[in-house]
Amino acid sequence: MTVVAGCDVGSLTSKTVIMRSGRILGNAIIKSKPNPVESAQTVMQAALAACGINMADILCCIGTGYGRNNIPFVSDVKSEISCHGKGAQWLLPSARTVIDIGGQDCKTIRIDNAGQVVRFAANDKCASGTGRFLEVMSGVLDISVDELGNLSARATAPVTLASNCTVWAQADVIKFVNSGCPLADIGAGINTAMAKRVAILANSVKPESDIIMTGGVAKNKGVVSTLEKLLGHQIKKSRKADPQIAGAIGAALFALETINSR
Amino acid sequence: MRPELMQYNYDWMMAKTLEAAARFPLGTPTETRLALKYMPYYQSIADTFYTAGDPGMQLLNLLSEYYTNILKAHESGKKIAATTFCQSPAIFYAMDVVPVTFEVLTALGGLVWKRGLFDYMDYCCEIGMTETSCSSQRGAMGAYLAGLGEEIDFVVCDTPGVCDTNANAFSFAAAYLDKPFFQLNYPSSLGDARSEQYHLDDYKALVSFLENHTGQKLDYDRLASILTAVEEQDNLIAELEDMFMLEPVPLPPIFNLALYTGRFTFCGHPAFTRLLTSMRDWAWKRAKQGCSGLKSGQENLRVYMCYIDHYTVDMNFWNYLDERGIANVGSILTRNFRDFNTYTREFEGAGYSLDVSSKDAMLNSIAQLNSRLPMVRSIRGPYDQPNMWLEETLAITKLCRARCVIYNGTPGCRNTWGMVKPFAREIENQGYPVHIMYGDAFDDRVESWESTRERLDEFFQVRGLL
Amino acid sequence: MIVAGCDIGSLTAKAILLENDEIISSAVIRTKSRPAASAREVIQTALMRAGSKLEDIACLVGTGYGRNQIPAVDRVESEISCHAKGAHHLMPTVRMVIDIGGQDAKAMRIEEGGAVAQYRYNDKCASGTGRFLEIMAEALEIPLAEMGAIADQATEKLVITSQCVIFAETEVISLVNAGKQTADILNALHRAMAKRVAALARSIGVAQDVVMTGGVAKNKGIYTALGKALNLKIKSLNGNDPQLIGALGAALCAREHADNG
Amino acid sequence: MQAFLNAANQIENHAIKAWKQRGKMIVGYTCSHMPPEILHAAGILPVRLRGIQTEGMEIGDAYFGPFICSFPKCLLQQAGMGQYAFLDGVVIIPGCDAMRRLDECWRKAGNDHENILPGWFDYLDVPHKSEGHGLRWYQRELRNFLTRIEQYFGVTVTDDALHESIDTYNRGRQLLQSLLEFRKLDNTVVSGHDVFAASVAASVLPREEFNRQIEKWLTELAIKKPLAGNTKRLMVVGSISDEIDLFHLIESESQALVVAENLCFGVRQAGGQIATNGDPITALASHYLTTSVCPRMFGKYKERLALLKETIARYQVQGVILQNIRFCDLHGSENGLFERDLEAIGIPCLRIEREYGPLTETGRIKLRIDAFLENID
Repeated sequence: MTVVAGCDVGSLTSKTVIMRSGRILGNAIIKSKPNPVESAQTVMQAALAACGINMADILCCIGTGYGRNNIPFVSDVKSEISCHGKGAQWLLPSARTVIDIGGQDCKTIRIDNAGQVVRFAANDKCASGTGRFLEVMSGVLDISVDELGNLSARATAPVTLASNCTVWAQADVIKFVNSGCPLADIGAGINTAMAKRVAILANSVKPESDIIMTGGVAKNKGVVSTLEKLLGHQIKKSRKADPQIAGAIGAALFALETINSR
Repeated sequence: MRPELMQYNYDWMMAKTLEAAARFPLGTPTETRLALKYMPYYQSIADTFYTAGDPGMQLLNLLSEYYTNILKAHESGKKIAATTFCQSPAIFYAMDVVPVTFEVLTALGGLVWKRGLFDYMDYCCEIGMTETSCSSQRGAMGAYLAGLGEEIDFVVCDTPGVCDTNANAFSFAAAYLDKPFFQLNYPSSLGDARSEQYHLDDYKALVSFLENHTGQKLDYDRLASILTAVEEQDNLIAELEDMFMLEPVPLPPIFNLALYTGRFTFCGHPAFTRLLTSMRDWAWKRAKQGCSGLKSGQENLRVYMCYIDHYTVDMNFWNYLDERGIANVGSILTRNFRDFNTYTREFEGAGYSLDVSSKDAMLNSIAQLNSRLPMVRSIRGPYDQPNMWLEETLAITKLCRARCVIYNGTPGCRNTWGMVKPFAREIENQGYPVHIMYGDAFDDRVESWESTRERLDEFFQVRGLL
Repeated sequence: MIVAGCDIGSLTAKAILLENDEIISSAVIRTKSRPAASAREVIQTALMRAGSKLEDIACLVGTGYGRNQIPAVDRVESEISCHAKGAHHLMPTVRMVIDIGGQDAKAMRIEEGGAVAQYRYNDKCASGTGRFLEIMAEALEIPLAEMGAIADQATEKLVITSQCVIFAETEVISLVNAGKQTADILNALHRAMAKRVAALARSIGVAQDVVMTGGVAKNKGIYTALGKALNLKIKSLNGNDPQLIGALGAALCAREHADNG
Repeated sequence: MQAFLNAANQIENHAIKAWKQRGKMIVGYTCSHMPPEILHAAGILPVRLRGIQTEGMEIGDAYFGPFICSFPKCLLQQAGMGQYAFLDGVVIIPGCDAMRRLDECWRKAGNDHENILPGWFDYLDVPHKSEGHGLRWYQRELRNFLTRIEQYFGVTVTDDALHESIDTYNRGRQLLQSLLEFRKLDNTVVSGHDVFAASVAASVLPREEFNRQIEKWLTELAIKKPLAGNTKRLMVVGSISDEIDLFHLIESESQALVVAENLCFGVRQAGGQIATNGDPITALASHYLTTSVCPRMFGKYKERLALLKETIARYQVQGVILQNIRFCDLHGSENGLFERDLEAIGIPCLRIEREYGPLTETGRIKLRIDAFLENID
């Protein structure tokens, strides 16, 4: 039995997936610690515990994410973009476009039927359009990011935000809150602003169906539904696993390939 | 861009909207009032036009005629030129070419359509333009790049002075659509013999470009008659601009829009003469009664907009000025540097004159006219040089007795954003409070109108202006 | 006669009660998502400490982001005017006030009489705000209040350049990943922020005496870094809480207003 | 090579110090449309202005607005920090709006900060057109420019002197060209980082020294073993860059090799020979105005695309990195067109928008480059 692992040390969360013969054996997600080495070890231990095995059982582990070069126990590293492409294709074999909204940036990736990246775009702009944008905003409204996602549905007149800069958008949100504007309209405004920025990025790679969204924001109904409108494509979900771990899954799949090629 | 938007023809929709708007008040007052109920969002905008009386109506007619011309251009065998606001359309009318002035159309889109032309703006970024590119072009231009307007036959723009980002939008459009491109280029200097010669040489190049792509020679009799019309329009504009010096200013804020839109869409065309005449008569009536052009009739403050004066969707900036009783004595866009204008006399070599006595005289006239259009005239060179931005701003501020100066632009205006901080400092040193607006005149997603308004109120209050 | 000033900022809400020029009580609380609630609570706290009731307040002036939502507010004033007024009241020799608030940084030049001669806000995306420090504190997992103290122990000189708060955060994270010391990172953050704010002040011409207002002024790290950047001594508001200056200014407006009936 | 690294890594390099010690004049300039030969012929050291090693932007941001590219801001920042105290003069060229406003911003900063303004502050008005009257204008500009130099620095510049300078610069262009030949090899002996360092050095070193150094280096390269590693051949184009660290970042972990670039600094100075007979100004004018590959020459996209395709073929480029500094719309938007037209003929492209200056975004940029490389086959 070949047991492989993928370890994705992101700026906000770290994930590990352990796979055996193409199936997920177990996984773990933790909030990243200031020190990536620590994050990697903790999340790996958690995943090992979850499947009741130990490090020795892992034949190969591939690392990815911002901290990928600080992970002690990996045999190789891959970029998040390749890993997300690979992982998304495993989650949804019909996927040809992946929209991944991470904590610090946002990527749209077009892949072929093998999960190989054909083309990608990532936002280098100001951080609006990233997961952090939603976190900061929901912080102002003091609700959870998930609640934020549900607001759009209840909105009657969504507000327009200065969506090009997180700090200014935040100032706007506070202003709207202070002017007694309904929470739902503000929330919808935030989700729409977010979706519009993601749409520009997505359209720049000429998205093809099926589209799958990975990363935490995929859980935000408001953003997803607006994004579907803007792209004119339905955004498919995968029930196979939490889309947040797509990067780690991809890394694990690369680990498997490494072994097979040995 | 939202897929469903790809189903609608942009210029057709604009033409029909404006046509309807122009017909609207032809009904009885009651009918109009009742009908307005059914378009709540547009009430304030429509109102701004209708309350401007006949000039407002003339403006609506002019705009709808403009779009109709674009729609009819090809079927009537005319070519369409995509062009910029600092390119006098007179030459196009002389060559029987229909100009599509992206910037003016973007500004209009913001007034006529709820949420403006943001989808087209974003479309430009989706096909490769930078997000930081000039929003004033990206708006309407996006529609044409997406194939939602009449096909563009060639592209004519100005460089530099008009911001690089503006010129760059046109060269992008030309390359993207694979259409012929011409840039009317200017040196950093103005008023000296060498620069004037360059204007003429380059303008001759423009004429032969147009002759090549329209397949017809420039008809100088026709040019003469158009320049004669421009002569008349210049006189009317001069009259109106002198009225900016009256206290109170008899012109309502929307007249600035009329001056700017008219000049850049219909210079030398009868429609603009009609509009100007109507504006002049309307304003004189007000002037004679010594009352202000503002709704309230009460003028509390006079401001000079040292750059542009329109602000994104809904006309909310003009309405804001109106509510606060603030007279806007014009902007860089509304200034016409004809030699006989009062403020033009303030500086050597700043103005142009018209001479239709010979072909060369005509060519030179229109070349010099074009080189005195907004931005390409006064921000072509270092702002503190003779004839440039600082001199122009101070001269007009003094003449019109404005009490403060406001900068309003777009992040795309590299040219002014590169110097506005030291520029503002020097104006402050001359004793005029300056407020720099950080928003985007075409896109309130850069700074929301709410924040913009708050900053303006704060400025007027803290600096003791209101 | 008691008058009150209430300053509802983006991060904190403050209230001050004045009885003929004497500050009889004050309060600072963390803002709630509803400014009206914040206002009610902070004013109540201040009243309680003074042992008086809402009815005793002859005039209440509000300022800050939430100024229009303060219940029973008699009038509102811009933050600029209030900070200037408050600072000038405590120190008539003040000619420049630098206020670093939650959302923005402002520099004001003050005339002898206390009127605002000129003022300027930080540029878009410039990372010189209280919120900036908050996000950095979160990223480094240290309490906001200890930032200054920790930064003092810096040994290595690091550079942080990003103007975007969120990208600066990425920079900080990568510095952490590179094994840099928290103290050194904080020190770099403070210097970066101080430099930007100093540039803001210079843009309208620095004039002494200079004071700092707003919550961030309590951060010793910024306070000293800014002094260095401007290369002058930033005067301390002789013992008064810089965070309360906005509210104080509002209260002073309230008194004037009450006096003029 | 060491001399090049030294010159590329600091503003006031060893040669500049030495030059100053000999009490000779130095003039800085801001754009590749400026013929350094003219200054050279006047016995002045022409130095291309750079913004490397900035540690903040407070001076740059005090004069430039927030929506301005960080390159001119860094130049002003360094000037304000006294890094350009060695300049006796500076020439501002309206390359783009951001760069032309360095004129006002630097002069105004000169009122606020002591002795940061060189004694001679000049403006060379380069037109956006290279045809007929455009070229005539530029020729006149150069003649007037020469006169102003002669007046201010009290020198006379003969045509012979100009011809000599052109000859010296031709030599350098030739040598750079032979350096590029090494890049064409299947398993090349020279890294993009080193070539770029050399071409940056070419714009700040006295030409004679540059020629000596590169001759020496070329002989070393002739016997050098090929670089290790199975690497992908990349080209870098777009906004101005003189940051050799950027090349280091791209080539680190020896997965990629930059075999070509088209950047304002860089090998644009290679090749092209200028006539050393006839009227020197006319010859210089046609070379420096017409051989431009910068989008500031509006309406010449097709020429630039053709050049790009040619280079890609000649150097067997496998992927193109299209980078632009944020707010540099001229390059940024043209990159969008390049991407469309290159991907259409099967050449992978990577667009990056970045800040100029200290490479703080290393993480973000590296992520994109890694992914790009992983997917070039």
